[in-house]
Amino acid sequence: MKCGVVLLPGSNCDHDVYHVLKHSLGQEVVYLWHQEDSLQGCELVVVPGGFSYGDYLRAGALAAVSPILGAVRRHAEAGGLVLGICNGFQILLEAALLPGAMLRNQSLRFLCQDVYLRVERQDLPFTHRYRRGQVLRLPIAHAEGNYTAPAPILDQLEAEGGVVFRYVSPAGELEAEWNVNGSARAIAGICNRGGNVLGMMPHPERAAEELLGGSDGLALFESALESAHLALGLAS
Amino acid sequence: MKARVTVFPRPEVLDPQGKAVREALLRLGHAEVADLRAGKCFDLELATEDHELARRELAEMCERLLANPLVERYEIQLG
Amino acid sequence: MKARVTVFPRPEVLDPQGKAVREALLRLGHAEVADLRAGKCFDLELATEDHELARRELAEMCERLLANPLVERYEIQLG
Amino acid sequence: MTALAQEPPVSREMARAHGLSDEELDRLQGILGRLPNRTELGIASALWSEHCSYKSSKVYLREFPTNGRHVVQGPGENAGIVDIGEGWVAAFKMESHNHPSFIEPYQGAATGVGGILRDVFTMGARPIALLDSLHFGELDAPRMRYLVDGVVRGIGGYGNCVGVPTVGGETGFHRCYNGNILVNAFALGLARADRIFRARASGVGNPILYVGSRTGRDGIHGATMASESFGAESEAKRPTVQVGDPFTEKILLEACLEAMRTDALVAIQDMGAAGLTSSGFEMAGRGGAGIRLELDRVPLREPGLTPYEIMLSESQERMLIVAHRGRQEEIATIFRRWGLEVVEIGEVTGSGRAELFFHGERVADLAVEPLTEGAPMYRRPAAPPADLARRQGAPEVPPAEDVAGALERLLTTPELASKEWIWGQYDYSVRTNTVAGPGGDAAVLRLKGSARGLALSSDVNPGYCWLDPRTGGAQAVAEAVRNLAMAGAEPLGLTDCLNFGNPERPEISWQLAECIQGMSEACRALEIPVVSGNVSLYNETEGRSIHPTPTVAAVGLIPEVQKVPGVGFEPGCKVVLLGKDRAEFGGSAYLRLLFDLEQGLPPRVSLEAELRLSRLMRELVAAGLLATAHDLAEGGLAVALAECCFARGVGARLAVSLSPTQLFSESQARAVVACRPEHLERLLAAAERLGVPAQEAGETGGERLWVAADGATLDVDVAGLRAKWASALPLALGM
Ligand SMILES: Nc1ncnc2c1ncn2[C@@H]1O[C@H](COP(=O)(O)OP(=O)(O)O)[C@@H](O)[C@H]1O
Ligand SMILES: [Mg+2]
Repeated sequence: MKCGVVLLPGSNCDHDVYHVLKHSLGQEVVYLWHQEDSLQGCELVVVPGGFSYGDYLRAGALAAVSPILGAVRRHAEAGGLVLGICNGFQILLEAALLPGAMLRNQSLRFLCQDVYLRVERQDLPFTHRYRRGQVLRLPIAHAEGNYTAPAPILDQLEAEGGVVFRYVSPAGELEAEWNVNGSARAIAGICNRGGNVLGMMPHPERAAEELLGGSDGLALFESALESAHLALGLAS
Repeated sequence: MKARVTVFPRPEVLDPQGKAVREALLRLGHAEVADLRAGKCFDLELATEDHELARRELAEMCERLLANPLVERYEIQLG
Repeated sequence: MKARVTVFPRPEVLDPQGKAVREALLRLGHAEVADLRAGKCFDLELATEDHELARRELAEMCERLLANPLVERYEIQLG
Repeated sequence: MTALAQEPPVSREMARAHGLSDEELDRLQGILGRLPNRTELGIASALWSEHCSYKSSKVYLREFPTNGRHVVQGPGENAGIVDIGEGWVAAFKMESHNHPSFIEPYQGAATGVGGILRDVFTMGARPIALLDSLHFGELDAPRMRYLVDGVVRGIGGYGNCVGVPTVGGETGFHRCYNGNILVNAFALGLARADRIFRARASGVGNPILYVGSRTGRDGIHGATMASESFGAESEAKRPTVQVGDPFTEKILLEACLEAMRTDALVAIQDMGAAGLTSSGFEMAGRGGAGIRLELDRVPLREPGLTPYEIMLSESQERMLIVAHRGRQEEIATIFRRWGLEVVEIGEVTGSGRAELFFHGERVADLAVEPLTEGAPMYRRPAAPPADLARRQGAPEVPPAEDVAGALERLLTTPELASKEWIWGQYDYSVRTNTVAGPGGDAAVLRLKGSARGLALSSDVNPGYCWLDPRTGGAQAVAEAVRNLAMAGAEPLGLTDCLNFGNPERPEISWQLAECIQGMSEACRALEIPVVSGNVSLYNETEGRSIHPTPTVAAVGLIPEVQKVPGVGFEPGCKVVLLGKDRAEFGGSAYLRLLFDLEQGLPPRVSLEAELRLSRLMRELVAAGLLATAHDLAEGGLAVALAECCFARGVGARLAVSLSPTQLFSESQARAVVACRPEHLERLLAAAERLGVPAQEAGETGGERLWVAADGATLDVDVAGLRAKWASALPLALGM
């Protein structure tokens, strides 16, 4: 399947996503240059992590107004799969493809560590290979991952089942201590109403091989690929 | 024309940075700091002398880019 | 008493943020932005009504914490 | 008025203010056949500064072994290069940013990382790893907590943004750094063996391109400025500290690597210290060519910079490129696509001279070779310090009456506490190669598309070096190699950063000479050549010098990265102690941190024993026999065992035939290993065959670390002690 990795000035997890899709999962992968306005027919688009535009202004703000995001928006509106990881998540928020905003981590420090995530929905294109309630161990590496939104928006998000991952203890419990960046309602990842756009702060691409300390993230990509295949099968 | 835009977190939004700065000031002995919010500002040089136009353009810049209306408020000063 | 402190990179110091923001504004069609510098600001509530004292205290806060005098300049507004 | 006419005339006072001695000015005048103008004086003083010319250290640096079967590029280029096989090479180097970091910790440390990354990617190598070696003063010293916080934020701020993982480093605290902290940054990159670039200008008529950030007044030599009188209006022109922009660096990195994939590029050099001056002259000097630059074409951040300022500015994120004539547009297109400025500012000539023009006026004309290769070189008087005998006198070692208490006190000093507060702010997993990040012995990186991996370790024990620089120098190399061995890695090469005081003082020159001697001996014996390095002298405040600190960063190759053991105990394993203890306490953490005593001879370094241990470790790792491997360093056996327990929260029950105090002895060439019981015999047999003393000591498991020594037993709760160890540093920092 054809996958695209968006390349913005300052993206730095682009190679990592490319590696997983191409070498671990054997897919066709292309880079999508920020100044282009087309996705070249990609079915899965990943907006990778990094410091697009140096994180200036607000993380993701400047990337959100780049030409490629226009193409990503059209793809998302047409029901195409879009995955934003870390800075990619911040960009999707700034582009209003997902609701909410990011604040700096409560500690005001960059955090690089493993976190535990509870899968809140397994009926999505990105999560159907997980079990609901399953606890995943994935790495985070960010300074601005403290998710927030006005309470009515959060309520609506919850009501619509938009919360996909939450920070929890290794046993799967909601505990403040494990919500390392202070996110509202321990939110680590959310999707849009259609479930085809997912944004998350942790890095599934960094947890796709046992050699690197864990492979809980691999199934997320596998889910997405399988869903895209299914969708393709249905369409044709 | 010169213009200044200031952007602050909305009052109902948590301002961890402001809080941390205030605490640091208290530690340094500045007990008189009752409250502190941390924001951003931009000094612009605009190629126009038309105040009304400038104000309109700046408001648009703020809505679209300089501020995130969900969590931030902005203020525009001209001149 | 209310006070506002604004902190900008010194004119001779690189301001990559200002540069990036200006370029994005140009891309969005705001060709009138001839120059832009990005800075920080702080809105404070001080438990004093003595202007002179406030000014002195604020200057010290800036020198010690709010600004880095080596690369930044600050401005204090009272009231 | 012309640029030249505006310059004040050159005098001896002005030369001295530039750091040039009277003899050096005479030498410069001899080379020129006339008095230099101020721009030329500025250029020469930068080229002949200690930083660029290595004038006080060159005579000693020649001692280093720089050849070996893996060496592709030794010292002299932007970075050293070793062959890692399968068509790939690794380029690496370490550099100091001590002084700037003390003035402005965030920007100082950040630009240190930026500079070392540029050194690596100018060789055509994509940076894949950073290490940082940090030495701070006592936390209660003025500004020290601020410095620690700023430096750590600066390193993270830059490395995280560029997307190069900081996979390891070291952090020490000692009062000798109260007025002069050390920030040494190391970077390593990978390149195809047939795609290496060098900084050698060649091809008369080839255009010289300037790319990257604009030139501002940052970091223009402070000494020079002191020679001018400042009016109120020149206030704004004061030299500023360098400000880094990692975002531009990241783009520059990508654009450079892309440009290097064309054949349009002849040479490339970053503008580091002394900016355009050093990059221009070094490129011309190495290539045996000349250059002609039109300085008015250099893109400026603010108007009004003089040729002098343009040549000496240290603005960051800039590169100089020599292109093949006629193909410069190809290169320019790539840089512009990445949003970077490219300007042709001159060309390569055959004159052997650097000819600089400003709006058509010739503002400097200097022969390249006499100023670079022919820089002054000094063998400064060297003599051991007067109090050496007292320093080295055998110390009184107070016995450890309360072993558990002593261990806890050691583990909660900043020196031996967990450094997670530091490395947890660094992105160590980006690029998805990090098999073992910070927190263990060597950092381990896998090589994508290969079964192999790289091991990296940076080490030095300044206390040992202060007591006996020769032994200390050897120990730094030995410890780095030992750390590689824990990952089963074969040493490929090392880089160093020699941080010392003022070499004009005989005892400092002596320290430098002795350290280099010791390092060289160790490099030869352990078969690890020096391929790059950096010297930082004059690290002293108010006449008080830092301890000699020759930081070493070693790189090794792991045949099968899958087999690397961790430092943490797993339950149900047999623990074996390798090496022999000799009750050595000179310079030990035990004496220094618990009794404030820095005295005695540091532990003996037996290079043969180190070599045997390394061989054994490589064999054991390759055979897949080990579950755990951790070498012994500061704090000796007790601290090493505690760290093995902390990593996974698994205890051990052991018995050793050592006095309780000896649990803290720092004899070298030792390690703790653990294996499944069924592998024990093979492990012991291999140790015996390779001549490494090995002692089975007990078993892993449980929640306590229990060690029966002669006459006393250490018995601690792993989780409880771990919690104290883990929180000690942030607690001490108040963060
Ligand atoms: N400044 C730092 N940056 C990154 N990692 C660090 C830093 N300081 C210490 N570490 C990590 O902490 C661990 C312990 O460091 P150290 O005690 O120096 O190890 P060793 O004694 O094995 O050389 C190592 O993994 C090292 O990489
Ligand atoms: Mg070690």
